[in-house]
Amino acid sequence: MSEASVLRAGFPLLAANPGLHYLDSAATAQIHRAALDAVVCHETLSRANVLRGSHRLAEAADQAFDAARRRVARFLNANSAEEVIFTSGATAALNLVAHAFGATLRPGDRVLISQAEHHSNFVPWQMLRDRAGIELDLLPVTASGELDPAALPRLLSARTRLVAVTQCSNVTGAWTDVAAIVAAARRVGAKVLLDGAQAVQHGPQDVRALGIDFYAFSGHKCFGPGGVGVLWGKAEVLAALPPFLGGGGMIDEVAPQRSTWAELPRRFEAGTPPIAQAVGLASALDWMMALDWTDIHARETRLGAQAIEGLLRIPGVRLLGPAGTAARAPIISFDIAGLHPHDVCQVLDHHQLALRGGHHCAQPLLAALGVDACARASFALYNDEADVAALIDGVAAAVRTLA
Amino acid sequence: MSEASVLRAGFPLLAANPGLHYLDSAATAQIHRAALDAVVCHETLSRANVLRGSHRLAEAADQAFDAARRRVARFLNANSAEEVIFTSGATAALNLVAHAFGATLRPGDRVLISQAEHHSNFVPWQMLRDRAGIELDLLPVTASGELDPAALPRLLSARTRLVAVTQCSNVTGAWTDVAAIVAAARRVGAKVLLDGAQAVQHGPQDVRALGIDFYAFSGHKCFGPGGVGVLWGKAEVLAALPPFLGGGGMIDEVAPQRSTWAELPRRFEAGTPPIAQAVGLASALDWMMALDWTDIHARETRLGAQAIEGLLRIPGVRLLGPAGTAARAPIISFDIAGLHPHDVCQVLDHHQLALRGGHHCAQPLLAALGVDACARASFALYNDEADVAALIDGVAAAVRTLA
Amino acid sequence: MSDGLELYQDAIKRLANAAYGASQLASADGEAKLNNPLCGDRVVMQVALSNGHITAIAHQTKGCLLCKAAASLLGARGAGLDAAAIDAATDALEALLHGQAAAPADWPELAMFRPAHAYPSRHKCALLPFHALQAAMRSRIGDTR
Amino acid sequence: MSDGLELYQDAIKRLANAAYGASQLASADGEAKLNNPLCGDRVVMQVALSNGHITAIAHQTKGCLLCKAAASLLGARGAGLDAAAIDAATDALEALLHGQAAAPADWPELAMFRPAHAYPSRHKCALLPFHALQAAMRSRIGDTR
Ligand SMILES: Cc1ncc(COP(=O)(O)O)c(C=O)c1O
Ligand SMILES: Cc1ncc(COP(=O)(O)O)c(C=O)c1O
Repeated sequence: MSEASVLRAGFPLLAANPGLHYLDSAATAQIHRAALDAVVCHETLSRANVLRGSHRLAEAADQAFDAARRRVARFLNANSAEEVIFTSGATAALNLVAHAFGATLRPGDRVLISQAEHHSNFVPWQMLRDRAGIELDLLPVTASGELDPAALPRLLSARTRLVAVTQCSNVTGAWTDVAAIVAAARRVGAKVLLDGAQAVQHGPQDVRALGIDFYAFSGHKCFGPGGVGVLWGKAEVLAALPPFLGGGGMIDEVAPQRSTWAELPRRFEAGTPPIAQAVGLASALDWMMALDWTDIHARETRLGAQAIEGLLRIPGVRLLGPAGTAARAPIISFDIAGLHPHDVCQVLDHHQLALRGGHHCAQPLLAALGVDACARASFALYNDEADVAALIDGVAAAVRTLA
Repeated sequence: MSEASVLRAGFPLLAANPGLHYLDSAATAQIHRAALDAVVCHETLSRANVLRGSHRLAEAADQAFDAARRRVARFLNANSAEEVIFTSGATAALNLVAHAFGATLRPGDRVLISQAEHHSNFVPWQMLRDRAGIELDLLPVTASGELDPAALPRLLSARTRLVAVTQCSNVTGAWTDVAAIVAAARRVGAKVLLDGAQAVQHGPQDVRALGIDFYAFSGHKCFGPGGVGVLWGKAEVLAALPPFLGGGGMIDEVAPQRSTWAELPRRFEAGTPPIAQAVGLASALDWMMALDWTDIHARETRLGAQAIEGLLRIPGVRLLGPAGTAARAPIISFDIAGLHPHDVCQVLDHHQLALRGGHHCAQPLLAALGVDACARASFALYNDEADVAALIDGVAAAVRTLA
Repeated sequence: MSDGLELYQDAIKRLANAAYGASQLASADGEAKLNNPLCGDRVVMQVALSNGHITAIAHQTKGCLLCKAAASLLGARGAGLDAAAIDAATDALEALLHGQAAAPADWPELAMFRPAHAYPSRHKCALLPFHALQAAMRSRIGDTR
Repeated sequence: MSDGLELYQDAIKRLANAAYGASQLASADGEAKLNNPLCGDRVVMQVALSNGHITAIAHQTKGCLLCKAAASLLGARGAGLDAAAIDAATDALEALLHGQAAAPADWPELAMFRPAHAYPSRHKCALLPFHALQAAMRSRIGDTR
């Protein structure tokens, strides 16, 4: 049995669908059994609201939730657990920064995002621009969809307060040269936010080594439950921000005239948090941390290379994103001359291939790449050579069916 | 077997803990098996991202999510499913209104909340006041903690744009006289938001009969999963509001200069929603809709009355909230002269009684009632006479232990 | 009907590729542009009207086969119809997509969209040109959305 | 130790009820107010200092038995101590709450808080007066939080 099929056995949906070629992990990765079991165990053994109820279920829930925070901190190599804010997802985490950090900006301050951003790291900044009178700068992409570092000097200035970019494109798989971004941002005193939504399913992260200030991701993209995500922030950066959402749990004291706010991390967690989901996410991350990522990366890269090679042999196929696999995660988006990705994906579904076609919530990037929509095959640790072979046969069949 | 024990058997945590007297449902109700099973089934059979992927899992996820919306609409007797916005919880729903409706207010406009609000329906309005320069008015409570309708004429004016109050207090259980509030608000042309967080576990709601504009609640308080909640809004009211959070799924079109927004309900659902949780919530609500609520209400009221009677027989016990049970949900908060609720709840835990002690995220209300903290016993459909008897014995024992 | 996939019959591909009406009117009495925000597909429909009946129809369609086939069908059959007839055709297409077995006698071509009823995510693709034409019939030039 | 519940031994109740130091200083050299936002409990600690050593200590405490007992203990034992001694006592209490078996020889009274180690939600209750005293030792009058 191949290593991928050993891993695959840990995913209930994949185990129940042996014929399925699931190549849509960039949209949602499948949930690992450890995460699903943790959710069920929590709900059946320790379900209670958190924040210091003194009955034993509440104690259990509190401890599980606090431990989940520590486990996430370990996955990110964060300095401390209080730097980990649980949110409902990456989008909520990014909006949190756009509001809380955004509230510290003055008209004329600038935020730099890139043309490659997912709408979730694009629209919140447009909304901030319109709300707060700041300027929004757009780092262009190269012809292969990579952030163009050559444009950095021109776009960064002393007024730039934040650079908010993706760590990995959800369309092209292109990895961002984070070190270059961080160095350039530091030269003008700007903070750096990294949208890690696509990175986390490819292994544990090290926010300290990355040298950034904020990091956002979602549980459902790293083998955990939906409904939960994380904002990590440097303690001293977070501590200087006002809260975003108001409600239970985030206060120090509420009085009719004026309220005061709790310390980190609770200041940014208004209301009952997604408790069981946080516990499930932590279990997924623990499971990930025990894997051999050198091996997995080698396999993911090999599958990506095989897919690219096979697809390019089919007449009419054009690949979006970097040539080769060195600078990309195994996310392969492609266009077929004269065919619409919805039709292509529909035929592929008929061949038990799950791909997504559309604009992938990245219309500015697609515009830059000159397409309205594309088909995307995204590989994760449970995929193997059989998936690649099926993809290539499927795309060839789609061309025949649709021509 | 009593009806309560039949119901109780459907709750995995309670079934696994036969000796437990769970009287903390106002903080978090236990999850019904139907809801938990629905989550697990969804994650193992239909997990995918929503919004029109064309592979079969994506179709299944889409259909399950759309159906969940229709099922929530039915529970609320809403006019249409597009009036149902999925959020991460009641707090998120309330903040959504404070931002989206708040963005339509001008300096000098007024919002009326009450002194009885949970912090989640208090702090967001304070933050809006400070952000937008509006005035925040506070409807006082009577000595028994009920909203004081006599103060309405004085506090409402043509500048009042919104009245945002709880349907049921999480401390006293007092039911709000919604009809009186709605009539008074309509006279000055104000919209009405009802915080239904505490109401939903006591039966299906009818937002049309209530005559309101917005309704917010959380899944974890009505036997569903955590990490999901609902904002219902009248279609024509929601349609007039700008979006709150930005991201994937809520757009019509994104361009670098200017983006446009999707129609209802997606305009208010940025990012990947809590899909499995929404499906689980819908299953909890469907299960609730099949119950005989006349029966359940009679029993809940009887248990409340017995608890009040028994507690008042213990020297030093003072009840907060309405006398009797006519105007209250079975939420019984009490103070014991000279004892701190944390100590009381700790001793009760020793007797397998799960109660919560503290300010219950309602500091303004507790201040009005003249206490810093109190103990709270909250009953739900799975509680019975044995829970009441244990509570009374437990409180008597706590008085002996702590005196 | 290669591949056992009923959806992509030759008829629908031929209709899409024929692209009847794929052009632009020099002067239109009604016009509407509709987006499918979920995929970025877009249809612009234009009509010239006389007494409420279409005298000329043109569309610019960016979309999948289903969307193009639907637009092409309207381009071929739209002339002479009024708003009520377009509404009736739209209702008939919706009914087919929701599972109704047979197309109405006056719109036999709609039957080719019926296999899409198994794929709810694709319903919008076929309906987009119909909804755009409905909107165009009701628009005055200048207030398209 | 009625009821099998080790936490509420007579000793801790007596200490809480004695409320040593529950008063207010006419003039303090250090002062701090700490909240437990999770329950609304609150401790104000005041100290008079000479050469960094406490010459007088007073507190106003709103809290549970554990909190009151801890405040009372500091009221009884605080005089004569310096910041380092308070820090050491706080560390010792934290160690007990995290499971250490025995109290240090110079703070035998801390042992009565040890049963709370089974209840993490209550640790803050016992620690609040200690943390408030630490803050008071480091404060200048006027910059309390
Ligand atoms: C009356 C009331 N409103 C709002 C809330 C907030 O709900 P959640 O914490 O689930 O967002 C609660 C629950 O704590 C409540 O009791
Ligand atoms: C790069 C990127 N950023 C942000 C997001 C938003 O994540 P979510 O929808 O889970 O909030 C996604 C996923 O769709 C993504 O791929």
